[in-house]
Amino acid sequence: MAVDALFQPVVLFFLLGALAAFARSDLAVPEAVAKTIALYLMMSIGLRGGGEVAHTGLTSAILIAGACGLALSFLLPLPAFWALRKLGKLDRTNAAAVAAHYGSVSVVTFAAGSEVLRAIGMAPAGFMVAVLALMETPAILTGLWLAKRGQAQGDAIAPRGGLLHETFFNGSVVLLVGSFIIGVIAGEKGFAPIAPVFDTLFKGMLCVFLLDMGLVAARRLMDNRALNLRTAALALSLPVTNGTLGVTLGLAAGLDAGSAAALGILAGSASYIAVPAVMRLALPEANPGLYLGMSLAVTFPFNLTLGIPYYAWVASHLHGMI
Amino acid sequence: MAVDALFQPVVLFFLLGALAAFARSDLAVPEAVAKTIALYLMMSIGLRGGGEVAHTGLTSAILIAGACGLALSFLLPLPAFWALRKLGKLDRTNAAAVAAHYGSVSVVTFAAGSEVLRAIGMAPAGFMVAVLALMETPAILTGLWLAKRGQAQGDAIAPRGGLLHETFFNGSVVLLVGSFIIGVIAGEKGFAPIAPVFDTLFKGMLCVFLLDMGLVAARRLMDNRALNLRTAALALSLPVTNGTLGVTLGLAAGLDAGSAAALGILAGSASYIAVPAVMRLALPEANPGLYLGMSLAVTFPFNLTLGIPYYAWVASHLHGMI
Amino acid sequence: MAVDALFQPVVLFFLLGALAAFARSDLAVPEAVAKTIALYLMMSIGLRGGGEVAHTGLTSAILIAGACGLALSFLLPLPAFWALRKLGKLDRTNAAAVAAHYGSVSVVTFAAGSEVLRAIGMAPAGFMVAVLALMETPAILTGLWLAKRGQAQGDAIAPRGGLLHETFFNGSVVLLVGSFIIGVIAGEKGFAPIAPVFDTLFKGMLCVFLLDMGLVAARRLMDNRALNLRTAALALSLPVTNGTLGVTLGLAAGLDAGSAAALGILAGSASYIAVPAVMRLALPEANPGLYLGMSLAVTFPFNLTLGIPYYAWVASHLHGMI
Amino acid sequence: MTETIIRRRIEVLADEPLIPAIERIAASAGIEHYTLLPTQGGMGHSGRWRDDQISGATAKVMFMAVTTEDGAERLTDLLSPLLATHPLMLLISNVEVIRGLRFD
Amino acid sequence: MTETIIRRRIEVLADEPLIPAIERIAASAGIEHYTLLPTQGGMGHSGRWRDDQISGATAKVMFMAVTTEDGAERLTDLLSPLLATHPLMLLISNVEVIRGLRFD
Amino acid sequence: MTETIIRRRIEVLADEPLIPAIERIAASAGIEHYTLLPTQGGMGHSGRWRDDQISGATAKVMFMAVTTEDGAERLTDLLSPLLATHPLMLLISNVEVIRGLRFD
Ligand SMILES: Nc1ncnc2c1ncn2[C@@H]1O[C@H](COP(=O)(O)O)[C@@H](O)[C@H]1O
Ligand SMILES: Nc1ncnc2c1ncn2[C@@H]1O[C@H](COP(=O)(O)O)[C@@H](O)[C@H]1O
Ligand SMILES: Nc1ncnc2c1ncn2[C@@H]1O[C@H](COP(=O)(O)O)[C@@H](O)[C@H]1O
Ligand code: NA
Ligand code: NA
Ligand code: NA
Repeated sequence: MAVDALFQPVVLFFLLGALAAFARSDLAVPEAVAKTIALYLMMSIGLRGGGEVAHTGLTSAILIAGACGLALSFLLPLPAFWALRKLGKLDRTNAAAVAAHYGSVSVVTFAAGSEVLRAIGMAPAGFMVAVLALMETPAILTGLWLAKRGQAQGDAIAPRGGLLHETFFNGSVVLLVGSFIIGVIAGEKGFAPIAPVFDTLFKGMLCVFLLDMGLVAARRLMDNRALNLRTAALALSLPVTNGTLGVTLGLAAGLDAGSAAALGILAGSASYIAVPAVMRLALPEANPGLYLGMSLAVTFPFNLTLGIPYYAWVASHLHGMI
Repeated sequence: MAVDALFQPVVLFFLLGALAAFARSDLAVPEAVAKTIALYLMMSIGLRGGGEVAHTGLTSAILIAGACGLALSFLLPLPAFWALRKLGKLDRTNAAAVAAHYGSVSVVTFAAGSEVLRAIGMAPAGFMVAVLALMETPAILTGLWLAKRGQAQGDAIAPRGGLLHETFFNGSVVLLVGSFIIGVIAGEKGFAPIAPVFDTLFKGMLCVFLLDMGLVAARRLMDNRALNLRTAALALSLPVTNGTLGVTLGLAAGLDAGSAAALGILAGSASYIAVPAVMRLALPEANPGLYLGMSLAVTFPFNLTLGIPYYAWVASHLHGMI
Repeated sequence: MAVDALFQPVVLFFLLGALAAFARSDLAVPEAVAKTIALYLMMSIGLRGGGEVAHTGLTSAILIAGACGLALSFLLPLPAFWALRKLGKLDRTNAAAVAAHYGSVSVVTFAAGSEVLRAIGMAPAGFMVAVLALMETPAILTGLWLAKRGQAQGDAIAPRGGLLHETFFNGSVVLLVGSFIIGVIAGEKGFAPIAPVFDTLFKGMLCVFLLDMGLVAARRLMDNRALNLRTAALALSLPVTNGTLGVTLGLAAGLDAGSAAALGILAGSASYIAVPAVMRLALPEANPGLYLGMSLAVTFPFNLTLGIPYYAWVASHLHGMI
Repeated sequence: MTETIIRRRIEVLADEPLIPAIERIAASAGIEHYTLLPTQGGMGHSGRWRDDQISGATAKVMFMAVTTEDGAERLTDLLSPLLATHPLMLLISNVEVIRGLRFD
Repeated sequence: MTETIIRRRIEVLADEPLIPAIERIAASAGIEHYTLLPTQGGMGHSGRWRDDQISGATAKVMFMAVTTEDGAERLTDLLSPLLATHPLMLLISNVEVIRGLRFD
Repeated sequence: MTETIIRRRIEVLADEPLIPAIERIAASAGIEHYTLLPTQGGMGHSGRWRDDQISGATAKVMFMAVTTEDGAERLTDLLSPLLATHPLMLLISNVEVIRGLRFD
């Protein structure tokens, strides 16, 4: 199963990109296109999730999953912060910034994970997209609270509308939530004519995107001056512990094995789009080389290759036991 | 019907983009991609229209519709110019520039309108694409004539090939006309292998484009210093009067209700791609904030949400009466 | 047959682009998108070729075709170099740089050629993609050897990893070979979910790309100061002789008519992506206006319109005779 | 011969998300007009960066304004405390503009 | 030590559709060589603009040429009447180039 | 009033594939920090070029570094022999930076 997951074209294109970057090839996906594919993936995930929720209606399972997701996103930064301070030897600001990334989620990890789960017959429920959207922002709030405790406020360069505004109206949050709502409104009938773009093309587009992710992650790893053994080890152990916690909580709350695995993937994944954008504004002293190095260059590749199969394995084995 | 039209995903994505911009979200579609989708839409519209004309051949209805379109594009700038001078209090140059925009057409409004008409069983004839192409340029000629009457000629910065050259070889005109001709030459058999791109993906691509249009239109509205109450009111009343005139003329000339509605959409729409590009060269003293503010930030959203259903409603009610 | 090939939408869009550029229209495809489509075409060609090889397995025909391709790529620069020196009156460096382009191959010419061959019932074998990949680099080695014979080495600006590294890890080489391998690994089952992107959309994407190629080639021709009658004539005669040689060799080696025609297309085509990128580094004194002018602005349009049908004609007539 | 006068060109390289704040600070220094220029990559104390739009967070933009000696000084005074803590680069140079056009 | 000489750097910010005309005017001032640089947005008397390619009409490009004192004066003289009526910004500054390379 | 000091701004316009080599040469001149700026097209002795990414070979990038007088001289000395044979343009000018920040 894990091996099958590794030989999916999406994963292979990620590895191709990473190998090309390590070999110092000049291969590059133009950034404007890579960004557009990221937007496309969010639109597609949102629309399809919304469509499924329109189909099933608001069930208690949705509310439970949503509550689990919110709790995870709010609370996961706390133990992460502790570990980053004590084991990672990071200062308060950097530890808080990194902790926020690990409490939040990665949309592309979720997308790739859902495809894998579907392929092995553990398709997660459609409403997990809503959980994904719910989990993007709470961790940012916890992270900012951790960073600012007992610190003088008032930065000349702080965003005018306040950080909360930046957090909730971050482009990727708006697009994911908006597409989800459009998916709910449009329903199956409204989605049908746009399905050729937002459904049929999804996996192929993911291949192009992951080729670029491989290039970007590997180049970032090579350029990086911020990672050391301690932080790299944390970038591997945080997803494992968070993911295991997510799966366990999901199963304990009564979710099906596929949805619990998806919750584990969300908990184990680390943001590299929404959270860095806010952190650059909110905590400019924090080192982007560190938080993007950890989330994008270490945790993302780990989750894509080993993490996802592991969370699925945990979910399928714990299911029935809990 | 009008309500149904408003809940199409294409319209909802436009609204999402506009809301994101008003909320000062950092959501943005990279411009290189937005421009490519605009090119794609023109290729697709041209090819499909050409294919339909290849199918039906050159009928008298085509000639009549073409004559109506030409007449509208040449003449609509005249009353518009008068209104912009008298009611809008604009100087000659700005009034002429804006009038040219309203005599010309918006390709995306036509595209969205055609989808709506098709959805409500009033599909316009395929040759309306040829009418669209015919209507792009004559208004520019009228506008330039209005601006230059009695003025000294010879601008050091004027394009070498002359303004007529810029008008007829504007990129969007060339691409639309060229794709139409390719569609005619290729016929159904030639179109089949490229239909997955130029037909199947059309509505989904329109969603991405309209998301960007929402962002661009709303940001332009917020940045705008050129619009005032008078000009904004004209940006709402010009499409209504021009559109009603277009529908009426179409029905009077014997077009079917769908094609007459499409002629109304064309007459009521205002250019924001081809005409501004020419005006920037031909009338550099005219204020782009004004003409793009009116056509892109006011008239386009109006047409997309209320105008199109209104023109369809007029066409279906007047049909049979005339 | 040749006429049919000329009226394919892909060719028509190329002509449209060229006409627009010659008419000094401002039509332009954003470069970021054009580059991405080039990457897409390589991914798609690689994946599909790899998939077919996974299906048929490693046959003796593959080994023979590969050997022919390698031989052609290594050796074709030699007579080309002689002709460019004697007939083209080029200095050693420029002659060597141009010769390398003509020994190597054009991925898009191959793609367009394969579509034409398929359309006329002469579909080449899937493994010809592997031959394409094999033929990209050897000509560069021959070209560099021709240029550097008896010259002082050691350029301050030379790439650190050495020129061989740049040659083999050139982005387009890596992507084509990598996608081919992914295609082999994924097989039919793995390819199915991404086929909507990498198979169904192929011809339509090729249309958009060729529109841009028409613009780029024609603008390059107009801006060019490096081409003269001699070099332009060579840019027409080199593909014809190389292509005829390729077809003949392919048939003599026992390939089917379609694959021999494809070998002719490869031999007759000239690189304008991989080789220029290496030459810019390896032979900075060579004139890019010359080698890109010849390969992109003369040979590519020739092959697309007349060359491909000619190679197909030769293959179908010689087949059985040899 | 067209007469020219000397003005100051201020350039500020900053992370894209900080640009609205820079615009605001410039306005508070009386500098209303500016031009934004794209960048592609670079290397500084904090390492190598590339215009990597996936996480747009590390893309940088060059803010450029032509202003008077006084305007430049006001903006420099407002920005210089930030230069120590924030990832900004500030450059000032002389530039000639045509006398009679407004650059203040 | 490589010897350098002083030349003039002229920069003209203009709407993209006007660039061919600027190139033509520069050529008529004897300036054949130039570089075009992209821009991303800005703010001027006519308000805020962004590189909005949908209607490419308002995108701007920076035309930059290094030339002699005389060349710069000729181009300034040709452009300055246009600056009042057209949306252009013209900047001139000194720049050193390596003696012996052609910059005239 | 914030105190400024004068440094040298070196700009090198080079073909994109040559940029890693330029970075290396700059480092060997002791210049570690730089910024890369995109370009869009231009005209020189070798004719007109456009940012044509299909064959990325002819796209150009502007390498820009702010450094000391000495650093600038070292880099100029290293690059000037290449200027004759390679398609490079090198410009040097003065720029003021804030005293106390590192630009060496
Ligand atoms: N001396 C310099 N010359 C040119 N660009 C610089 C210089 N120092 C810093 N930069 C730019 O400013 C960015 C941030 O610098 P730093 O804060 O030192 O990492 C770098 O990545 C470069 O793009
Ligand atoms: N003082 C200035 N500094 C920098 N850029 C300017 C300045 N004034 C004008 N610009 C640029 O030139 C454009 C046109 O200026 P304007 O004609 O004043 O609207 C503006 O949008 C800016 O991008
Ligand atoms: N005098 C100049 N002013 C501005 N840019 C120049 C100048 N000379 C050369 N360039 C740029 O440098 C490139 C290469 O120059 P060349 O080697 O002369 O072809 C040109 O295409 C221009 O983009
Ligand atoms: Na997480
Ligand atoms: Na109209
Ligand atoms: Na060849």
